[in-house]
Amino acid sequence: MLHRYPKRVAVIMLVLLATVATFPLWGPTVFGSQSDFMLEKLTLMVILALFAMSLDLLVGIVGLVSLGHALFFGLGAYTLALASPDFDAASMWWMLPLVMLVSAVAALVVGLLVIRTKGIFFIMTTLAFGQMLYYLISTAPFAGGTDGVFIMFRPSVNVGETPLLDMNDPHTFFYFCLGVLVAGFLFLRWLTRSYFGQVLDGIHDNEHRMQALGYATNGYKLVAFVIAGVLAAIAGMLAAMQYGFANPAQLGWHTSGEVLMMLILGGMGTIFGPILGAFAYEILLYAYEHLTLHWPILMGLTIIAAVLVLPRGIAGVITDPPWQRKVSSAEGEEAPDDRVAARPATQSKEG
Amino acid sequence: MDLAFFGVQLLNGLQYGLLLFLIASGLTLIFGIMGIINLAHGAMYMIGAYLVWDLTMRLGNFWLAIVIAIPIAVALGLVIERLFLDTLYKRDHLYQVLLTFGLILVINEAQRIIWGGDVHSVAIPAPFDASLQLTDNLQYSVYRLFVMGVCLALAGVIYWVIRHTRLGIIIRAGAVNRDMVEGLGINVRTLFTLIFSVGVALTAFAGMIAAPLTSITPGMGDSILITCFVVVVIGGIGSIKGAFWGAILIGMAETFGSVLIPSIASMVIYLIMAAVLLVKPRGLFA
Amino acid sequence: MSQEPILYTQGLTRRFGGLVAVSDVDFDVRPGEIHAILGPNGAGKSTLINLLSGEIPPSEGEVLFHGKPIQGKSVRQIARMGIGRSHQKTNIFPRLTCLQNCELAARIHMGGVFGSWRSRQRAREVGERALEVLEICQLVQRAYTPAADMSYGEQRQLQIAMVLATAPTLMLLDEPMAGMGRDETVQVTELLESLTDRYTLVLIEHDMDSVFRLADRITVMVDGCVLESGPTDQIRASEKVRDVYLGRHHEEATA
Amino acid sequence: MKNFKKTALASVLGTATLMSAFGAMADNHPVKVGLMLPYSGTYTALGEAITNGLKLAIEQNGGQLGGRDVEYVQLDSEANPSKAPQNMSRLVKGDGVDFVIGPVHSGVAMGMLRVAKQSGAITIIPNAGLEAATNQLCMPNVFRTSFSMWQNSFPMGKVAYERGHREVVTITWDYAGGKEDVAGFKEAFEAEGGEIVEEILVPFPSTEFQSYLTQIASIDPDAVYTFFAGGGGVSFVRDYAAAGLKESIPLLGSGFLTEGNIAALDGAGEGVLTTMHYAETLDSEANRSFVSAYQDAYGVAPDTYSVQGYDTGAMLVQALEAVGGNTEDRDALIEALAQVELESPRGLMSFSNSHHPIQNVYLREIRDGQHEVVGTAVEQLEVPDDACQM
Repeated sequence: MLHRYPKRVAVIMLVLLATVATFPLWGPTVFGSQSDFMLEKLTLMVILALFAMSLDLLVGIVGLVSLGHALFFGLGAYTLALASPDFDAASMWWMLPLVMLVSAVAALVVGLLVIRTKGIFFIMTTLAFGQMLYYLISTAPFAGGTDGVFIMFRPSVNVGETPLLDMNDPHTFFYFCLGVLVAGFLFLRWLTRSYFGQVLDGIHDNEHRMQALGYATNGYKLVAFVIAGVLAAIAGMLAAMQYGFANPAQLGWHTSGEVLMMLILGGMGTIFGPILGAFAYEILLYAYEHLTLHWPILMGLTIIAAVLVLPRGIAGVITDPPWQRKVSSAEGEEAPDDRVAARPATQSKEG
Repeated sequence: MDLAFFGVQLLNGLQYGLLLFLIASGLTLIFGIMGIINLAHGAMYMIGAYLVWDLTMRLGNFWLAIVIAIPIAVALGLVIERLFLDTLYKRDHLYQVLLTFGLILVINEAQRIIWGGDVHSVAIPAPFDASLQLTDNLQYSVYRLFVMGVCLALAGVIYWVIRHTRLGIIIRAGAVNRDMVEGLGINVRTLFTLIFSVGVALTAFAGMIAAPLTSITPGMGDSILITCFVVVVIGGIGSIKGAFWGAILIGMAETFGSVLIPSIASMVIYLIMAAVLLVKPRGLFA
Repeated sequence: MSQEPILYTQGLTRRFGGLVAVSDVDFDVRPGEIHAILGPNGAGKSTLINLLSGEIPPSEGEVLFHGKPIQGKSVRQIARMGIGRSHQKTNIFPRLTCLQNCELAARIHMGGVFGSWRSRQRAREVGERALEVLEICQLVQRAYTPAADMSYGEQRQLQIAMVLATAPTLMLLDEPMAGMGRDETVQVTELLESLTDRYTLVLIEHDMDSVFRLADRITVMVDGCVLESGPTDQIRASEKVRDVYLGRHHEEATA
Repeated sequence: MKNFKKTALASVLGTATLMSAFGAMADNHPVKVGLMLPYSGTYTALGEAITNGLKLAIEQNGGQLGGRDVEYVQLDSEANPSKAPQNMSRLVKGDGVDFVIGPVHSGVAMGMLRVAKQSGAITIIPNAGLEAATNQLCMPNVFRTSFSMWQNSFPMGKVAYERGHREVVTITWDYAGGKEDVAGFKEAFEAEGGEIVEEILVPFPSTEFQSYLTQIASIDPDAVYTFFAGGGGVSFVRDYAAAGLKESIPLLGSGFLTEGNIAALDGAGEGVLTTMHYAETLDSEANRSFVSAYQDAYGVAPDTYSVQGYDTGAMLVQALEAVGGNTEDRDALIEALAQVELESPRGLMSFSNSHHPIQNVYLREIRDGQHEVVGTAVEQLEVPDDACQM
C-alpha cells in the first residue's frame, strides 16, 4: 500500500539514525583529530536532509517540480540574520516562530502566483521567483549585499534565564538539528498517510482526474507549497546558525538544483529517500573534491547516470531491490511511473 | 529625456530584444514540441561563442568560422538528443531538469578544460566594422544593425515555416496538444531529433553572432538562461510569436528600466513576469 | 419523449490549430435515458465528451446543463454541478487501493477532506458510501487491493464506481468497455443496465451489441459532424449509417 | 608548449621536494598550505594565476618553508559564498592546514573569515578587496597581500582632478565590491573639489551596457570613472570604444577594469587610465626577474593576480625563516608575518597594524596592449583602518 514500505526500510533508517546519533561516541576513535570536522559535516548533512525532505513533499508527493526552493532556504537564513540583535543572542522561542511565519507568508504569496501554472511553466516560474528574491537580497542595502552578513550569536534556548540547551556547543547543536530532522520526518510521514496525503497522491498521479472528481486541486497544492516552504526555511535557519553566515548565493538557483540532485540520488516521493540522498550527495561531493579539481564533471556525470539508470534512487533499490524485481509485483511498482509518464502530455493539453 | 536620447534607447532595447528572441526561440521550440525543459540551453549559447572565437583564431575569418561552427552545433544537439533525452520524453520533467543540470556541470567544466578560464573576445568583422554617428558624441556600431537584421530575418523565416509549411502545422498542433502530433501519423522520433538540433543550433548561432558584441567568459550562458526563461514564460509556452514579443518587451524593459528606475533594475523583468502571470497564467500568447 | 433535456449543445465547434475536431454539433440528453455516441476513430467523439464535461472550451457554440451554460466554469465546478465522467484511458489512481479510490471520489462530495479529518462520523459515512458503489460494481472483494494490481477489466469497473461515488446526475462514459474481453464486456454491459433506472448516461462505445442493447437514443458522428441522431431502432435501420459508419467500422475491424 | 613547461616545473618541484626529503631530519613533517581559490567557474583564471605565483615563490626557495617541505591542499572555492564556511572549515579542521590562502571573491572571504574568527586559523587573502577584512572585522590571524577596493580607486580621485576633470560620471556593478571601489574614488575626487554628476549602478553580473552608454553620452561629463572586472571589464571597455565615447569622454578606472584581460581588448583599451598596485611593465630589478621566471615556469605573462600569489609565497618564506619553520607557536608566527617586508615586483611592501599592505599605487595607461606606468599615483599608500589597531 502507498507510503507503506517493507520492514527493512524502517530497520535501515533506525540503524542509520543510531549510527549518526552515536557519532560523538565512535567518531573520535575513527576519525581522530578530524572528528570535530566530521561532526560539523554530519550536522550539515542533517540540515540538508531536512531541506531535501521538504522539497520531496512538492516534487515527490505532489509532483510539482520546483526549481526555486532555495528561495525559502535563503529566506530562513536571512530572517535569522536580520532579526538577530547585533550584540546579543536572540531567543529560539520567538526566532523559530518568526522564521516559520515569514516563510509561510512568502510561500503563500509566491504560491498563489506559481500554483496557477503547470509543468514546465511551474519549473520556470519558481526559478524566476527564486532569482527575484536573490536580486532583492543582493542589492538591498540592509541585507549586506553580495558579501552576505554575519550572525554573531546563535539563538539561545532558555527557560526563563537558565539555558536549556547550549547551542554553541557543537554536540548540542548537532542533536538539536537531528531532533528537528526526526520531527520533520515524522510530521511528513503522518501527513502523507493522512486523507490530505491521499489527495496529494491523487493530484500527483492525475490532477486532471481529481478535478473531474470535483477537487479544488490548486488549494491542496498551495497548502503543500506552504508546508514545504516553511520546512525549507527552518533548514535554512539552521544552516545559517551553523556557520553564523548568510549569503545571497543560498537563494541562487544552483542551490535549488543541488537539492534536486539530492532528491534524485535518494529517491523521491518516499520522504525517507531524500535523507539518504542528502548524505550520499555530500559524501560524493567530498570524495570528488578530494579526487580532482575538475570535480564538476564527475558530479555532472553522476547525476546523468542516476537519471538514466537509477531514476528511483537509493530508496528504489531498498524498497524494490533489482535482484528480486521478478519476485516483487513489478506492475504494482512500475504503474505509478507510467502514470507520471502520461502526465506531461495531459499538462501540455491544459497548458 | 530628450527625443534623440529616447530614440537611441529605443534602438538599444530593440537590438537587445531581438538577440534575446534568437536565444529564446530555440528554447520555446523545444518546450513547445517536445515538452522538454533544457537547462543546458545557456551552455549551448556559450559553446556557440567559444566555437566561433576558437575558429576565428584558427582561420582568421569570422564568417568562415560561423559556417563551420553551425554544423558542429547541430551535431552537438543531435548527439545530446540521441544520447540522453531519447529516454526522457515519457518521463517526468524532473528528470529532464536534473539531466540537463548535470549537462551544465559537464559542459561548463569541459569548456574550462578545452578553452581555459581566460576572458576572450572576437573582433567586429568586416564589412560591418564601421559605425554611425547617432548624436554629436555617440556612435553606433553597424554590426549591431547587422545583428538586428539577422535576427529579424530569422524571425521571419521561423514565422513563415510555422505559418505556411506542414511542419508548421505540426508544430502548432503540437504546442496545443502533443497527442495530436502522434495522431497525425508523423515519425515523432525524427521530428524531435530535428527540432532539438534546430533549437540548439539557433541558440549556438545566437552565441556566435553575439560574440563580437560581448566578452566570452566561462559560465556566460548561465545568466542569459534565466532571462530566456522569463521571456518564454511571458510569451507563452511553445509560441514563437510569444517568444518574439516577450523578448522585445524584456529588451525594452531592461533598457528603459535600467535608466528610469535603476533602484529595481535587476528585478524589473521578474516583476513584469509576475504581473503577466497574474493576468495570464499561461503567458501572453498561449 | 417531450421532457426538457438536462443537457444540450448549440453549434458546438472545436478546432486544434488547423484541424477541426468537432464542427457545429447540436446534441441533447434527456433525463433518465442512455444516449450513445457512435462513430469511427477520429470522428470527434472523445472531443465532444471533453466539451460536454468542460475539460476543453469550445471554439464556438455552447453547452447548457440544466439550462445553464457551463462556459467559463472550471472542470471541478462542473463536476460539483453533477456531471461525472470516466475517461477512455483507464483513469484511476493506481497507487491507491480500490477502496481508497472510491473514498477519494466520495469524500469530496461529502464535506471534503478536512471534514473527514475533523469527525470520525464523516469518515465512516465516506467509507460506507465507497463500499456501496463497490457493491454495485461487484468489486467489494478487491476493496483492499492496490488499483494497479487489479485486472484491466476491474480497473474499468472501478472507474465507473468512482463516477458513481460522486453521485452525479449525468454520467459521461468514454468507451467504458474499450479493450475488454467478451465476458468482461458482458459484465460491464449488465452493470450499466443496472444503472439505467437511476442515472442519465452519455456513452461512447464501439461494441455494437452493447450499444444497441443499452442505448435509448444514438447519435452517429463522422469527421466531427453529426451524421444522424435518433432512437436506437431508427439508427439500426438507417441506410446512411450502415454505409458510412458500419462499412468503415468493418474495414477497421478487418484491417 | 605551456603544458610541457608545466610538467617541467612539476618534475623540478618533485625532485626538489624529494631531495630535501632525503636530507631532512626525523621530525621534519611538511608545512601544510591550504589554497581555497576558484578552480572552476568565472574566476578560474585568477585562481590559477595566484596558485602559480605562490608556488613559484616557494619553489624559488627550494620548495621549502623554514627548512620544511611544503604540502599543498587545493580546494575549489567555486566562488560560491554559501559554501565558503564549510570549505574553509574542511581545510582548517579536516585537512589541518597551517595556513589558508584565499580567496578571490569578497563574498567567499566573508564566509571564510567567519570561520577564521571561530578557529583562529592563519588566513592570508591574496585578492579579495573587501574593506571589512582588514578593518571592521579586524582579526590578528588574518593578513592580506593584495589591495582593498579603496586603495586602488582613491588615488584616481586626485589624478582625475589634476587632469582637469570636474564633472564625472561613475558606473559599476550593483554589488559590494563595486560600491566600495567607487566610494574610494568619490571620496578623493570630491575632496579635491570635483563633482560626481551621476552614479550608475548596473545589475550584477549584467554586461549589457548600451543603455548606460547612451545615458552617459547624453550627460556628456568631463570623464567617466568605472569599476568592472573580468568579462564585464572587457565588455565595457570595448562597448565604450565602439560607442565612440573614448575620444570625447576619457575613461578612468580601477586597474581591474583591464587587468589580466588586456589581450581580449584588442585595441579598444588604448589610452584608458587605471590605478593599480602593480603593472607588468614596472621597471625594477625585482619585477624583471619575476616576469622572466614566471614566463619560464608557466609560458604566460604574469599579471597582478600572479604577483599577489607570488608575494603571498614570499611572505610565507620570509616569516617561516624568521621562526625557523616552527608553526606551533602561532603568536610568534603571526608576529613574524606582521613584520614581513618585501622587495616585491610591485615595489616595497610592508604591513599596517590591520595587516593590510602598505604599497605604491601606480597610474597606468594602456599603450600598444600593455599597462605602461605613467607614474606613481601615491607612494606607500596606507588604507584607513581606524576600526582595527593591533
